Amino acid sequence: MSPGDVEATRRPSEDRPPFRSYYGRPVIKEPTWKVPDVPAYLYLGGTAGSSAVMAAVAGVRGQTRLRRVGRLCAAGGSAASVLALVHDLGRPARFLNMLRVFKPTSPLSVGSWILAPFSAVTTAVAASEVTGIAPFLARPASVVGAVLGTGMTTYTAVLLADTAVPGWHEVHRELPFVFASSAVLGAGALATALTPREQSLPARRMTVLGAVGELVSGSLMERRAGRISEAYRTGRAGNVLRAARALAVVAAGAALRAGRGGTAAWLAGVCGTAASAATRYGVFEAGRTTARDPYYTVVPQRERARRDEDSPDHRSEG
Amino acid sequence: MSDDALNRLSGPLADPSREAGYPAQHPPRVGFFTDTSVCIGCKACEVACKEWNLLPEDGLELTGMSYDNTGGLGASTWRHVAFVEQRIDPASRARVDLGMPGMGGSTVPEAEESGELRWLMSSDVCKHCTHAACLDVCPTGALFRSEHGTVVVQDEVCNGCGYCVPACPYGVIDVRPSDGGAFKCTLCQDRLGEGLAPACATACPTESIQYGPLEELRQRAQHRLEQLHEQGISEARLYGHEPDDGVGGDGAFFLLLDEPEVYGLPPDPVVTTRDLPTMALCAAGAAVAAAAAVVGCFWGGGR
Amino acid sequence: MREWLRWPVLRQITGEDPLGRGRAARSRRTDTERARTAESDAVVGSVCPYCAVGCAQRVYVRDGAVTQIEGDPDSPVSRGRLCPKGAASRSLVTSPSRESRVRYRRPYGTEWEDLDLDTALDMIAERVIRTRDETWESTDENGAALNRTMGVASLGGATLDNEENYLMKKLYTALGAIQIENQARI
Amino acid sequence: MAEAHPVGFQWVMEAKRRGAHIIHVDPRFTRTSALADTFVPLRAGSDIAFLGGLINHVLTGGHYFHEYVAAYTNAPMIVGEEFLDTEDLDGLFSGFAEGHYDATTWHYEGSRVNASAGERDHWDELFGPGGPESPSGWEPPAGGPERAGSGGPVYRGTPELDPTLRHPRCVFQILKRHFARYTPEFVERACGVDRHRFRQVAEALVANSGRERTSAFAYAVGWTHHTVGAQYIRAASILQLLLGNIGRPGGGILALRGHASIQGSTDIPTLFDLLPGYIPMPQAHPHLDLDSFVAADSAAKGYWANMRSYLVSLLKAWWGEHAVADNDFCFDRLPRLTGDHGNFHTVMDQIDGKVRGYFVVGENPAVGTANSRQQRMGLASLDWLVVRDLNLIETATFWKDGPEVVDGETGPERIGTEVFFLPAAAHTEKDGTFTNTQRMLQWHHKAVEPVGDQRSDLWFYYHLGVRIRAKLAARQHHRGPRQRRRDRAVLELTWNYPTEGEIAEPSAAAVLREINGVDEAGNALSAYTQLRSDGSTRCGCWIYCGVYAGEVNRAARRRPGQEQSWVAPEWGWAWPANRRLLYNRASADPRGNPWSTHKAYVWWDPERRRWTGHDVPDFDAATPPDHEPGPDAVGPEALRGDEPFVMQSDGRAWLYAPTGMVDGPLPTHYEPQESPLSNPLHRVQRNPARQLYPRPENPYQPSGAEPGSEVFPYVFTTFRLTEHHTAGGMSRWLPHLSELAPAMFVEVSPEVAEQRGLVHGQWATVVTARAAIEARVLVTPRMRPLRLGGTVLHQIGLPWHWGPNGLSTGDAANELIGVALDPNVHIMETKAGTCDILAGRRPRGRQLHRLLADYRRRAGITDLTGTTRVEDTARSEGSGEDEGGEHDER
Ligand SMILES: Nc1nc2c(c(=O)[nH]1)N[C@H]1C(S)=C(S)[C@@H](COP(=O)(O)OP(=O)(O)OC[C@H]3O[C@@H](n4cnc5c(=O)[nH]c(N)nc54)[C@H](O)[C@@H]3O)O[C@H]1N2
Ligand SMILES: Nc1nc2c(c(=O)[nH]1)N[C@H]1C(S)=C(S)[C@@H](COP(=O)(O)OP(=O)(O)OC[C@H]3O[C@@H](n4cnc5c(=O)[nH]c(N)nc54)[C@H](O)[C@@H]3O)O[C@H]1N2
Ligand code: SF4
Ligand code: SF4
Ligand code: SF4
Ligand code: SF4
Ligand code: SF4
Ligand SMILES: [Mo]
Repeated sequence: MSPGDVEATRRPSEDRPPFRSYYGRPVIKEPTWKVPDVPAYLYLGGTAGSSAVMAAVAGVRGQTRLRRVGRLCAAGGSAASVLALVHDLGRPARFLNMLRVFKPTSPLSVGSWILAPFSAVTTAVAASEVTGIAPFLARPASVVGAVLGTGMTTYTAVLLADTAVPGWHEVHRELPFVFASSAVLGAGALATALTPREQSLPARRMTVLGAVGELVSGSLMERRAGRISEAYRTGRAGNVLRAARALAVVAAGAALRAGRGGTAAWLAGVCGTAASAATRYGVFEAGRTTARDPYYTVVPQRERARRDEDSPDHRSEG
Repeated sequence: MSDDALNRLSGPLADPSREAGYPAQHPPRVGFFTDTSVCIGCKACEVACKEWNLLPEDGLELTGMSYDNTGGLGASTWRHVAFVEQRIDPASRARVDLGMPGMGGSTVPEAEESGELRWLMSSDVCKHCTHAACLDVCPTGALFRSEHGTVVVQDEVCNGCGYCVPACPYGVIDVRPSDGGAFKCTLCQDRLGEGLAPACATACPTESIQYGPLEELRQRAQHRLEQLHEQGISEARLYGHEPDDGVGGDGAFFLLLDEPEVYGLPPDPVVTTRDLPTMALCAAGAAVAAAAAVVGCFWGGGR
Repeated sequence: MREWLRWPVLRQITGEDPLGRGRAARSRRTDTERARTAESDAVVGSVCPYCAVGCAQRVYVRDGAVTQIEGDPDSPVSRGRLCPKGAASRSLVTSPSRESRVRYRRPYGTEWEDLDLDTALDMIAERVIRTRDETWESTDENGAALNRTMGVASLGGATLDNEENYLMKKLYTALGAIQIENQARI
Repeated sequence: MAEAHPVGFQWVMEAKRRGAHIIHVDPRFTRTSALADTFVPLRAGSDIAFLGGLINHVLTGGHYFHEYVAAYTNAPMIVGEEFLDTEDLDGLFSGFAEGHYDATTWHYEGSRVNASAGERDHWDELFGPGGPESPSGWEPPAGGPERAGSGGPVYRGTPELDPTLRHPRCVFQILKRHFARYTPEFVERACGVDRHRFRQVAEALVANSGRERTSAFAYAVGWTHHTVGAQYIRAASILQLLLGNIGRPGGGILALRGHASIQGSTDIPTLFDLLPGYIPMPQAHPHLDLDSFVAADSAAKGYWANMRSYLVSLLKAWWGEHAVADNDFCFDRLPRLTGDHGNFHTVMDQIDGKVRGYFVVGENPAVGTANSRQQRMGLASLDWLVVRDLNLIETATFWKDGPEVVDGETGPERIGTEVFFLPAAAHTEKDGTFTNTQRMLQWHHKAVEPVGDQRSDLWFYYHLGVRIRAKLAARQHHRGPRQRRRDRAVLELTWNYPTEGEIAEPSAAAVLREINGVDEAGNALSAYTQLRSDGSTRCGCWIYCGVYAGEVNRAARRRPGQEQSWVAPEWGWAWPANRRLLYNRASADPRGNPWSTHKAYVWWDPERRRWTGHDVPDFDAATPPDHEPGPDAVGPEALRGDEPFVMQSDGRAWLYAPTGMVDGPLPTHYEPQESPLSNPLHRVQRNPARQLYPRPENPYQPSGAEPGSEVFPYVFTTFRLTEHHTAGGMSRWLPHLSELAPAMFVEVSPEVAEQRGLVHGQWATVVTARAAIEARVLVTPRMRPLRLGGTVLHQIGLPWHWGPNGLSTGDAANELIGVALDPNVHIMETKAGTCDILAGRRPRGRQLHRLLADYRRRAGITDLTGTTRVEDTARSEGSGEDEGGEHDER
């Protein structure tokens, strides 16, 4: 690997312009975040967030079974996502330092300030749900949880996008929609499987809507990603995302039929969950790929710089 | 929002320390001007940094990348000297990157005088960005802006979340697996307090690393650039010195003799938080849409 | 309570660093940390032990140990700079790989053994005396005085101090040893 | 220079910033080349041809500095009729016989010159027959220009001169003829430097020399590690003198010396042939007493004329009140030399069982010395070995894990050496002075106590001396009269240094003060001019006299550079007399005015009637430029007022060395001991006077046109890395250095890689007649093939820092190198050899030996290979009648 157009020679099949680099080494650092911790955290947080919203609405609507599932999923998901996050820390004992400051510029800080009360509230609500203690407090708490849960569905998208990783940053507009859809799909799928058929219609709808959202926003994201989309189409990330799309289609299809049979509900549940998780993991992988390969950093930046040179007093705003 | 507030995320910012809450009479912003045209690749900077900061060894691996066996900046290497071997076409002064022949299985050129050789050496370091993504995204406040305008990690605060790592557009900061914390150049925060110059700059035999108040360094760099251009070294260029670049200008900037990516530097880095408002908006929009969708799914009260 | 007041979030709200990027985020350690050289018991003038450029060094000492070695900016030779070797001098002198005990290997021995310094010195003195006696050359075949032993030789000197070389040369010459050599030959 | 003297290189960068043109001449493109304005790749071992080309350019183009040359050099001296040049004898100077030169025919007309140290070619004249004998016909007499830091060879009588420089036998004309064939075309053929580039260099150099400008040359072991190494430096001196670049600021030939105190260990020599201050060690001779020794060695003129004072003061420093005029100041206690007792000789004597005990004090020959296997064989043949070092270096552990042990060739149970490893104190743990490459003594203060058994070498030698003296004293009544007589040299030695602290560390300051010297009253002397030959002064090293002037340790002065003039006289102390630039009288013209105002350094102030300037004048400050010595004047007083080279016996710099060099009065291009090429200049392939040691463990390879030389087609050179230090004892154990250059490698061009199928990053094996080593391959365009006439020559580069111990390990390059030495200074040729290179790791054990045997067989190597002194007449056309053939010894 030399500084120079080795990348081009190494993958002649790709339609890549020649570019220069330092022995083919990455320009930016690959995230140190571990698999499965972080993809799981992304999935769980989103799912818990959407579940909380669903639970609150169900509570208002008096759909107690759906509410119960939503509350438990929100609590379980948020607790698990906290665990995944803590487990990923280099120094887990210092988890609480997340609340040492409130950094509006840090999605992880904002996220932590959301996640902490969210997991506290959802856990309390779930405890009340299970034990039946203080239900009168559970309802407003559940609404608070829903508000926080709304944030939960997309802050992780900002978390990824707010990095120098081209595969994430370049799609910072679309990624929240992908994650939001994925969260709806995740929560819907779980609830579809776990809620008795008679109360699961909103969940089934969520599954379908989530799946469609994922497919639409996902393809939009790829289209907008320019050169970066290569990372979403090829390699492990490409495979995972293709699988996610297929699973989403299956989940949506199954959800449409789940009104009739338990098997379909379970299928929708499993496939929807898998699709939602796979989407997060695929996005995660695509980002890592673009961090590892200097092509994704150098070429788009070169192109942008060249554009800027053409219009010097007009530096591109994103 | 006022201009000033806008500048909290990107664009020129005259006084990052002030922005970070230091009183107006804080010390001047300091940094590095690394003039790679006089670097002799001795790596004294690497060693001096490790000795001062008591950093561990970073692997005994022969990389084959010319004389660079460090590879890049990392949690245990806060200065890194890059080595690039090139041949220059005498006619066009165009540069032909050679890398290490044999590394890429390239063909062997004829044994002949095909122009002058050039061996670029350059000592890389954390840029102490005016808008430092690492700092912006750090959730614990472990990373902070110092009174000198530099960006420093507080080891006793860092919880190893690793967020700063992919945030840095220069690939500087990293987490050290052995102890889980994130590390990078502190611009010798502890030394600055005593009025000492950073260890790396102190050692550098040829003044390739120049330390000082940033304003002064920028002038010096401009002067040096003009001098080199006068000498016909038209490929000399400054990198990271402009306050209106993607990161609001680097606290540590460079004079390079080739394009930045040849040295492993990004050609046009942008602080990721510049797009934070957009991201926040999109995220809020998406979240609301998702919540609305969920609510909508209950529409009609279907059971 | 005081600790609580140091909570950066509070300081963010009350101070001038609402975004928590600077002053508010500082830890107590950051506020009190000093360069370790500032806490030295002594700063000693020295010279780089590697090469003949002779860069001047400042050796910082704390509690009887070297804590840092840096170039001395006062030197008209080096102006405070050091190369990577000179910069690694602290590691050199504090290296855990440095031997601190006498090692002894008996003839045909397969392992190192311990030996105390005094005994070692004594044994070496005995060997010098014995070898000198056994290999003494008074005159050559023409009767010219030789006054020497060819049984004891010595190598090294360029890493040593002048004073050390002087004592070596003086003692060896008095003992009649002439095969005294150092790196100047290579 | 950027590689091995990086901090010194800051001044080169400073000069460059101010417009200096930097030229780097090296077989390899290095970090220095990267910063140079011009890089000149040349064939390793061909610098005399290159420098000779420059000399020729200067002479034929009339670019020399006429006034300087005529007044300050020996250009006008007329050489005797008997002298014949290599141009006359096809590669030999007159006087060659039996492997050495008899220098009688090189002398000036009407005078006699003889070397001050060691070289005893006139002893018979002085003392009658029976002079020193060389133990082996292969070696030149001992001694040589190690003393050149101070006095030159001795010179007597008044030679004829021709100030017009036109006499056909004047040095200037000889020089012209000698270098006439060093044309750009020849340079191209010998060095592989194309004539265009050569002209560029020549023109740049000439343009930057003369009255107003000066050029400096810096060199180190790229020039000295050759079988004609000393003559490389001579060639540079000739060039610099012709251009008027010596003794002037910004000029000179700067020897970038090696270790922290390599200069000090030459001044106060732990060297066999010298006493402190470059006084020669006496040779064995039946009638040698102090007077005859001084008569033979001191000069009539210049500062060497006072050698008796220096020597007597030294003897007084050593034997104190026991040294009196009646016993010749104990002169007869000095052991006597009988030839070359240099390290290589000693090691071969070890192998042959002649040396029993060995102290290795801060050196690592098992890695750092050519033919390191031979060094280890020597170690393994000793009765006892003392190693003092910081780490357990290869020299201390050879019996346990040396390559021969690992390969199963021998084992600990077969090595009888008793080994004492004594941990040494580091520089921070002791007081003392290093003398740097600028002859400057700098004191380092003890900062901390050493740990455990770690002790300074000062402690060790002091206490060893105390112990030996005590034992001998206690045994006196058991010892015979002759033993008692010889013991007196030890027992009466002044050995009473004050000690301090728990470990009784001797005072280094007291030792330095003894080196400086004291007068009768015991007060520190302030200048060597105070030394007396009557025994009233004591001085351990005359050139260091003054370092303790006024009872002040001047080496410890650290007045900040910023607070002084640019010469910075108050930082440390430089010998002699704190003079920072030697021969600085030459910075002024014969009348004492600076050659140029902006190059003014020292000059004659006619008002104050004194020499003055930025530095301590290299001249008696009150001697006016027009001073004419009286007919009976001796010593410094015998120098004329316009003779700046005050240590030389004629006050002039020598373009031509009528004596002092054992391999010729002028540098001539010879091929290295092992070279793929035939000498393009002469029939004589290699330096005929080079020192060789053909032994089973030290075979030589065929060269040039000899059959078998094609088996080793590549030229290799060895080099240093900025990241490591020498044999690695101070770098391979340190993580922060080891990681920067973590493994032994070999630099090859893409062409060599292709020829031999070497893969970047993978292993290669380098083979010579002595050994095969493995290294990782670094394919780099920085190694470039050279075109010499019709042939393309490939060179490979080997760093030599590695060995098997420490954090970063690898094979030692010195395994490959045979022992072939420069005859003047006995320095090994490490910079130019031939080898083969193969892809893959080297075989081990018996297979390795098979590989080497195979190579030796293919190359037809015998005991005699490479030992020819003068090539067969048959090989050259013409000049068949000369003496060459009959001098071919084997
Ligand atoms: N970093 C570092 N610095 C050191 C040392 C060290 O080990 N490491 N060692 C110290 C010591 S002991 C010494 S003696 C000095 C030595 O200092 P240098 O002499 O500078 O060191 P080398 O690298 O051995 O050789 C210098 C150059 O000579 C080139 N060369 C080889 N053959 C020839 C030739 O025939 N002609 C010419 N013109 N050049 C040739 C080599 O390619 C190499 O680049 O360095 C001292 N400084
Ligand atoms: N092929 C090849 N071989 C070469 C050369 C080359 O260019 N090419 N260069 C040659 C040259 S110029 C040289 S100088 C030699 C150098 O070769 P060596 O002198 O053998 O190598 P060093 O590693 O410097 O060994 C010095 C040792 O002294 C120890 N030491 C340091 N300080 C002290 C002290 O205060 N006291 C004691 N007792 N020990 C101490 C160090 O730990 C180290 O082990 O190598 C020569 N060998
Ligand atoms: S270069 Fe990277 S690590 Fe350094 S301040 Fe900028 S963003 Fe932070
Ligand atoms: S790893 Fe440490 S420094 Fe980096 S963002 Fe996390 S807490 Fe901050
Ligand atoms: S400023 Fe200090 S911490 Fe930063 S690279 Fe230099 S020596 Fe290392
Ligand atoms: S210390 Fe200076 S010259 Fe040496 S590598 Fe670092 S920047 Fe370059
Ligand atoms: S710092 Fe480097 S250049 Fe200076 S004396 Fe030490 S080894 Fe030599
Ligand atoms: Mo050396």
